[in-house]
Amino acid sequence: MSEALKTKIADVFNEPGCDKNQAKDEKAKKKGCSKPLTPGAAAGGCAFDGAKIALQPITDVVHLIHGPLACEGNSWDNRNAASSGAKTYRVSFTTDLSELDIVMGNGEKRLYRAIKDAVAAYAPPAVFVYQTCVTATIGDDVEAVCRHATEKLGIPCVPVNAPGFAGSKNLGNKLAGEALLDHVIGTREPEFTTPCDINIIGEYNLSGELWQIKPLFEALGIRILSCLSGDGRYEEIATAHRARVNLMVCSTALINVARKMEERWGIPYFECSFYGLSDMSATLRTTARLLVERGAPEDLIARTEALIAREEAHAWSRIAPYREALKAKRVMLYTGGVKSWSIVAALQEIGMEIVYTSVRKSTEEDKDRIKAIMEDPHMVESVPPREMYAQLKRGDADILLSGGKSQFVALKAKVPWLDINQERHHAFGGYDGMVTLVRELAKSLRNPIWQDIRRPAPWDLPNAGFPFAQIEARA
Amino acid sequence: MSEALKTKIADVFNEPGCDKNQAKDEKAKKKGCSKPLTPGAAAGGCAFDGAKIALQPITDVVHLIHGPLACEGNSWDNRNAASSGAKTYRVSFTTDLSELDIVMGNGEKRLYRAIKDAVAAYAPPAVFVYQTCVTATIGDDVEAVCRHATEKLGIPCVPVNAPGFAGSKNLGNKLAGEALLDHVIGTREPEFTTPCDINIIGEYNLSGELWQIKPLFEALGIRILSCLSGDGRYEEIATAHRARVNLMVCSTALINVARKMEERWGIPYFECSFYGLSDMSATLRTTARLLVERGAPEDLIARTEALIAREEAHAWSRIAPYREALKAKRVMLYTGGVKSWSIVAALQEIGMEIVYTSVRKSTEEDKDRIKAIMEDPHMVESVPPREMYAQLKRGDADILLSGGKSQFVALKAKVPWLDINQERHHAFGGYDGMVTLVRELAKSLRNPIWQDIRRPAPWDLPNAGFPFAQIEARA
Amino acid sequence: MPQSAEKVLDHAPLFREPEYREMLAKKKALFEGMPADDVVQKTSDWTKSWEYREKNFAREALTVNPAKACQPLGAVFVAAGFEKTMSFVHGSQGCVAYYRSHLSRHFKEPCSAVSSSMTEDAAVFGGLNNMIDGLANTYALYAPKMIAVSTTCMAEVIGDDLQSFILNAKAKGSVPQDYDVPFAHTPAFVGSHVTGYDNMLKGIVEHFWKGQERTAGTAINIIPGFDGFAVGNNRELKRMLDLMEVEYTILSDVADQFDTPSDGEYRMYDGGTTIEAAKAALNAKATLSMQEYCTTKTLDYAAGFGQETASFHYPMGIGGTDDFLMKVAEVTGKEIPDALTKERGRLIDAMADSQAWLHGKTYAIYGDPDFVYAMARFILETGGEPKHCLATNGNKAWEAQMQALFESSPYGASCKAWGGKDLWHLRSLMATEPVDLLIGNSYGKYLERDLDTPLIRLTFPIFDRHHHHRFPLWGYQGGLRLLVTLLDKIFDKLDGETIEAGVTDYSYDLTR
Amino acid sequence: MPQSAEKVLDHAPLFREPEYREMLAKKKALFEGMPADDVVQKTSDWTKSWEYREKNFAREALTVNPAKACQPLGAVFVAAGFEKTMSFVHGSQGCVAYYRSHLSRHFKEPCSAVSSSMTEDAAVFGGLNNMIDGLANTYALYAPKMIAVSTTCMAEVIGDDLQSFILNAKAKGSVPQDYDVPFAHTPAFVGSHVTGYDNMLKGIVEHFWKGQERTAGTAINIIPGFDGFAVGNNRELKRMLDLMEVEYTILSDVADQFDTPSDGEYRMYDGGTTIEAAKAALNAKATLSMQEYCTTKTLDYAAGFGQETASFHYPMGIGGTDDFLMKVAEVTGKEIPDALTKERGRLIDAMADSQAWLHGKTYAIYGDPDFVYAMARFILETGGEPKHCLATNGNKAWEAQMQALFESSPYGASCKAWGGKDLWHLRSLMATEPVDLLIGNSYGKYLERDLDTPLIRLTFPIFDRHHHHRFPLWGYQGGLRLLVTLLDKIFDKLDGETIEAGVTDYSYDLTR
Repeated sequence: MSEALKTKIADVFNEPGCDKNQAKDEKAKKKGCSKPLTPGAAAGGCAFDGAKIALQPITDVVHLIHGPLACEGNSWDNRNAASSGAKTYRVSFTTDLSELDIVMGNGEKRLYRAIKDAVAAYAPPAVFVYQTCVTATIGDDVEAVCRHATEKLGIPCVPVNAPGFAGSKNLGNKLAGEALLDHVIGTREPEFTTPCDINIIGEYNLSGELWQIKPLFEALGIRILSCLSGDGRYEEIATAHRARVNLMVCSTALINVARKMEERWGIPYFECSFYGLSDMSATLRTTARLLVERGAPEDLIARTEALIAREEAHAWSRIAPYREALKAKRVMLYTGGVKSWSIVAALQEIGMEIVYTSVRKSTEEDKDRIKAIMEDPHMVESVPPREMYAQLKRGDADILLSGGKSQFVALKAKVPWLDINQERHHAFGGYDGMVTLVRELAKSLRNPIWQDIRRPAPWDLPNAGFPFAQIEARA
Repeated sequence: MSEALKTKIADVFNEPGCDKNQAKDEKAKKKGCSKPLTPGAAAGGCAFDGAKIALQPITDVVHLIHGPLACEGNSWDNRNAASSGAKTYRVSFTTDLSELDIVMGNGEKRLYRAIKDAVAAYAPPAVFVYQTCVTATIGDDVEAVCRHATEKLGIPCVPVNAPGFAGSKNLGNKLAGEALLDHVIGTREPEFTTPCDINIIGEYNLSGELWQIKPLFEALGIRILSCLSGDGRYEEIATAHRARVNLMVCSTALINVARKMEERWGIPYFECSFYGLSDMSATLRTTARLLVERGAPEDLIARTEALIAREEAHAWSRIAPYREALKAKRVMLYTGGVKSWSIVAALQEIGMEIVYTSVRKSTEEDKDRIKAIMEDPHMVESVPPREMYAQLKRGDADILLSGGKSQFVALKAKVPWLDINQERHHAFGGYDGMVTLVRELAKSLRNPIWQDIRRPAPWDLPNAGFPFAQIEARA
Repeated sequence: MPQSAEKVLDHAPLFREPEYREMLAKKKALFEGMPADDVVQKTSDWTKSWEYREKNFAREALTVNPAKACQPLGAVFVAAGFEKTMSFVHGSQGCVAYYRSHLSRHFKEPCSAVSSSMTEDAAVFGGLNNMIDGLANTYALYAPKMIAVSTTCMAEVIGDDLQSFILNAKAKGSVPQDYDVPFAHTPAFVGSHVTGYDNMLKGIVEHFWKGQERTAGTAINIIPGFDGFAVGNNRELKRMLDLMEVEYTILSDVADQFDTPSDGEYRMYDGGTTIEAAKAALNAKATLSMQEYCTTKTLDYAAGFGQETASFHYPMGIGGTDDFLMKVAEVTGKEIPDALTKERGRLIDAMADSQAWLHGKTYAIYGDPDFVYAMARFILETGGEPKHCLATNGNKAWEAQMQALFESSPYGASCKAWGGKDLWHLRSLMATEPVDLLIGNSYGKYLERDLDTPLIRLTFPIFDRHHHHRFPLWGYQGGLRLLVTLLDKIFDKLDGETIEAGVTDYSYDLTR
Repeated sequence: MPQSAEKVLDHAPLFREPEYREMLAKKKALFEGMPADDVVQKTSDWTKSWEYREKNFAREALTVNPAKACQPLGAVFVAAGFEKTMSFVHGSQGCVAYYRSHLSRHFKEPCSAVSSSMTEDAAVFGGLNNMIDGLANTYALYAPKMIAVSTTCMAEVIGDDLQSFILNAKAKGSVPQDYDVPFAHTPAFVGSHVTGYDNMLKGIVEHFWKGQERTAGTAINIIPGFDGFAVGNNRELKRMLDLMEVEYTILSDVADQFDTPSDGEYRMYDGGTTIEAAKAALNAKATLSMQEYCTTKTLDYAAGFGQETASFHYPMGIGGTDDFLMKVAEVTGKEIPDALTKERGRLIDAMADSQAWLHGKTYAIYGDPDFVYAMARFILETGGEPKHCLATNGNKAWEAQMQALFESSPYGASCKAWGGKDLWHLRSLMATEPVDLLIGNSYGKYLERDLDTPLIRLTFPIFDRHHHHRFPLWGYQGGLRLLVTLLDKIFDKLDGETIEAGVTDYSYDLTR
């Protein structure tokens, strides 16, 4: 691992914006943010995966993975981040390093040629180059190659130095943010600015969720100057330093970006969520307040309140028909953890009970939020499938909300399940999204397959309804 | 059977235009045209079927079947006759007579109400009402009901009196022609006439074959005033009596129409075919000659020759690549018989050998034509499937051309097959159609499935390539 | 050799070439009788209105686009399921041509059946001579082991008596005295092909059972009913029964008759229930029918001999298959083996995996009464709503059964069964109360076109797709196929809606 | 309760509502960096030109849209086919997450595999401690009967020696001394998932066979190879072998592992080749591989013990199945039963029925080398032309085999095999030399969109359709399914092209 990367990781671990980090002593800080991995236990994605998750939604650049085919061959285009324009981000680019390249030390040369090929064929506004385990281990200097290529080809080449073994997915998110801070943000001026320009950080437009909330801001005259990185464009993100306020969504992923933007360009940020009516409304309120504080017209606040009143009423009227079905239903929430508090609040709003919520990747602040909103806050860390199966099997919950990996545990345990992670096919953002979430919850809970799945085959029933024994006895 | 119908049938059987008929003595004439049916042997369709085949291609009228559901329920929309406009002909209308209707003698009343319903819902230019076995047997007078309905509803209602038991499909064709003669043709004047107006009789536009030849006539300034009945419209056919020449296609079906039109309106007719290059050219030539004889501009003949020269050359150039593959290939031709001579000529043109051709429904004139064009004319009447199977099995032919019913005999006998009857999915009319036919023949002959179909399972080969016997002997 | 010298087009694309388009447009424009496009459009729109629907449902003398066939078709079908049996339909010859082509187009197999070719004379004097000659010719020409006689409506109207005719024919030596000639009256103006199936089957068992003494045994009889998927379904049925180690006779098994191999042997007949088995079937412990409406009379007849009887509605899906297997287990005392329990679990697992995609989808379903019942039941199991359920040959009793089914599920609340209605009624239903998907047969494609509702072909007749009937719909394995068929159509539709580059393809996802 | 209070749209239609369309269009129009629509169109057109094709094929350092995965994926797959076996991938933890989600999304089943979670430190000092701790944890947490160890590329680059590491770990008590821990080095920068399958399988049999004495018996071993349709295929394979009354062991049978029922029991492991069977497999008369490229080393190893060996290219269709069954018969001396002969005849019959619709159709096919070979062979059997055959993990030897296949048929004349090329190459091929149909996996949907060529999903991975893998493609029964899949797509396309009322529906026929 290069010295530069080590420094960068140390820097990220030292992130003062991260409350989790603040609580640690020096030694612990040095050890890093992510929990130590347990060899031999099933684990999640790597830093490379995290970096790609954070950056791949930038739609118009070439995302070039420098490494053996594996990293990209197994995983390309595996998330439904929507684009309103360019589709370049859905194309998979890799240097597909062979043994020969590795033995001969040809990696850097090959990378440069690959960048050249990609630029020639696609003429993208930029190329993002991702480091991987192998190329990091053999010492390929992607930063140097990118510098060289930028110079030679006249197109910005952005090194994303987050090889898998560097750490967790979460670390990868942050290292991706560093790449934007070091190479993209602030490299370009917007054509004009307004006193109502904002950035949204940590929103990936999965299933189009950004688009669900964008009209709300537009209705208030608030311009989303850039979004990191949902439906993003390179040149847009390059101007992000001129926003008046940063909205920090899903805090742990890119907190370093928000904090450093405050440090460098004085942009205040606040953590927020688009999930659930109250949180959505709070987000709009805070945005308006901060913008007004920074010089936006005073009436923005009143207009915001009017919008909130209207949207909340409209949403509640649509939620009403489902309330009875969802009331007091027990939800087990097992997500990456990043949205836990927000989803918890949303579910409680419609009268559901939270059995527990996972806080695997939550910050202390997240946990405090959960404590504040739940009467009897059950928070769990990682739950092995077998244990989760046992909980569901004995009827601890009426429904599981989780990512795709736990789906099958729920199904085998015969409990309804709703996808709340990146593979979901519904957009749950904003007021409309909450209505969708409620509808999907009601659908999942009521699906008749759960009856079938719960009752054993009729011939396995205690009173199977036909007298095997007698028949056999007679025979 | 009503007296009117008996008279009509006798009249049709007495058809002087039918050469087959002319050769018979009085007694035989009375017995009728179609061969006597053999009870207990598989046979073809009935008179009702024949009537529907002839008239259903009239696209804009309601075709209403008066009878129990059976006649229509089993058969609606079973031919691919194409329409460039109205789709009413593809909708199935029936009085769906129940036992109660029959016992109570409610048939006529029900029919009238059905006509009324159909007129109200569809506002068609006319309603064609088909008699069936049951309603004929119980004595429903469709002619009277149609008269009444025409009067009351102000829309022409045309009785088609061809109940199934009246006789063969061929008889049904002719009775359908009679319905047109009695109720449709001559009831309306065209907006204008030209010296180059023609009718085409006996062409049903299956798979759009009429459309293949229509441009040829149009290129010569010849107007198809009406076609009986492909892509037909009621009002169009009503004006047919103003054409200068009638082209009689597939002669036996509607010969009575052509002859009676000559008798009533002095329109000359000639028998022709659109299949094969020579026959198509001959058709164009004769049409031009007859039109000129009746007052069309003289240059029509020269223009026709020029068109023929151009089209034949173009067709031959496209046929050339397939000639080698088709040369001396032996064809067994088993069609309804109506197109036999024409197809025979076409196949011989491209160098194929005719094993035999069926003349089940051919006229004596047809047979003479075949004799004239085939060196060694093999003509067969009906061939039972078992016999055909035996012929094919012993390799008498390289390919069978027939209707769908013989398809499976060929397939089980492992011989290529090409659909030449009403269910075909390719249009074989005119010059373009001949190219298509050649291509389809070549495709069928060369399809590799015939190799698979001909060779037994490898383990059933005489020398199966592995020593079962030895292995067993050793064991 | 080149594939083609120049581009040769099939007729579908051919007439879309510019020169043809112009010609066709001209005909439309010039021809006086044809209304202008906007009038056509207006009329078409009107036929999709509530106003039209009411008018349409007021029809009583006119049937438009019926979804049923006639009794003799069912008789020919059921007879084809007996060993080397030729169907002989007494009446005019045209009808038989329809039955043959109908079955042949669906199964892509030759289909044999003959008629007595009655003509005018027979209509007046009765068809006895046709019967005498016909049986003799059939016997001589096709060498069947049995001839099953049914009737077309003409023979019924003139009142021919099959029993005495056949006796007469035997007396005249048409066929040997002890030769099997079962018969059934199958007038087309009563019921439909399912009634004909019942009548002919009853005729056959009556022929073998009448006057015999029953010695109750342990085997069971199973009657599949009229079924376009018989090839796949009957084989799946046999597989399940074999797994259960049940002794059984399938009464009328057409699976092999309608799926003969290309192996150099011409089979006019293949497979089917043997005559010995049909005779021995009298001694069965019970007779189970897979389709209630195909077997009312036959089951009554069997019950008259003391057999237990039970009937199902074309058992599909989880509940349908459960009920059937439970009944087989109950009647035979056999256990349901683990292999089937595991298949059941796998089907449930697959349905649960995919439930989010099926939940809340709405359907129109038409076909024979038992099929529609089964299909609706399966849809309810997936969380879908079978809104419009239609059977042209369904009656009031069927409507009541359907209503009970709807009431058994919260998803049935907005569903309704329509007995005796035709596909033109269905068009109005779908136009005024649209659904997501249509389930029926090939005739449904016009509804698909007119109402932009994807068609799923799952019942007889299927003329425009090949070989579907070779896979089962019954049993848990069949359920998996049903499930995948529905899902494929849903995904195809979704992909189709999201494929437009730069317009809708933000949802053109790799994972669904 | 109502289904919904008002219309709630899924996200696919949602963003096509007017307010959203405007918003999305505005972003496109206003955003400076985005070129105008006509420029985008022009660029898109250019990428479909011959000029671009040449440029594209000149690429050498850049891979775009690869159609292959890496060795450890194959290793995880093959290990899943052994009884209660946990895959342990030595290296960084992220890779394993990919394998799990890849397999899980395709099979719609949970998939277990763990890693040794190597980090920076391990990269410097070697991963021995990770192996020691990892094996201990795996053994304790998941109670497997066997742990199959493979490697990610990082472990390979730093040169960790699995054999000594495992010995070390056993010495440290991570797992019992006699516990089965087979292993294989599976560097991702060599070969692809099919290579990994081979390496891991060889590792497993070597673990059991090495140093053992072989006593030649009569049973045979069959290796299925990496196969997304394994659930259906392996079961069909077993059905055929059972019909032949052959004694056999399937080496790595994932059918049950990737198709567990929902029956109330949580199965981390289900089915698979037992350890006893794996050991006894040494004594087999022969080992047959269904996929040559998945088993090169394993077959060599088996041959070294004196076993007969033979390999096939994913046998499908008539010829492919014939060859396989003949070889089984030859090796075992068993007769091929009539049941299979009849199935063969039925497949041929069905193909002949439908030949006119398939004849002359052109295809692009991509996937693993053996699959592409088999698919092309089947297409040739139908009279179609497999014009572009592409395998990102195909090599020169494969290209030569494909060429020989093409030369065996007049329909192969214009066909070409492309080894080592990616899906972006295929895009150029299809843009410049269009075909009627594309056969591949879910990733092909972008080619379907860009080139308007219908996609048929017949190989791993399939993420956007459900449960297809539960039906077989192998054997004559699988051939029937293949046939129907092709035909359905052809008919769907034709119906789609002729459905427009009044414009193209003159060819919207009831019978096809």
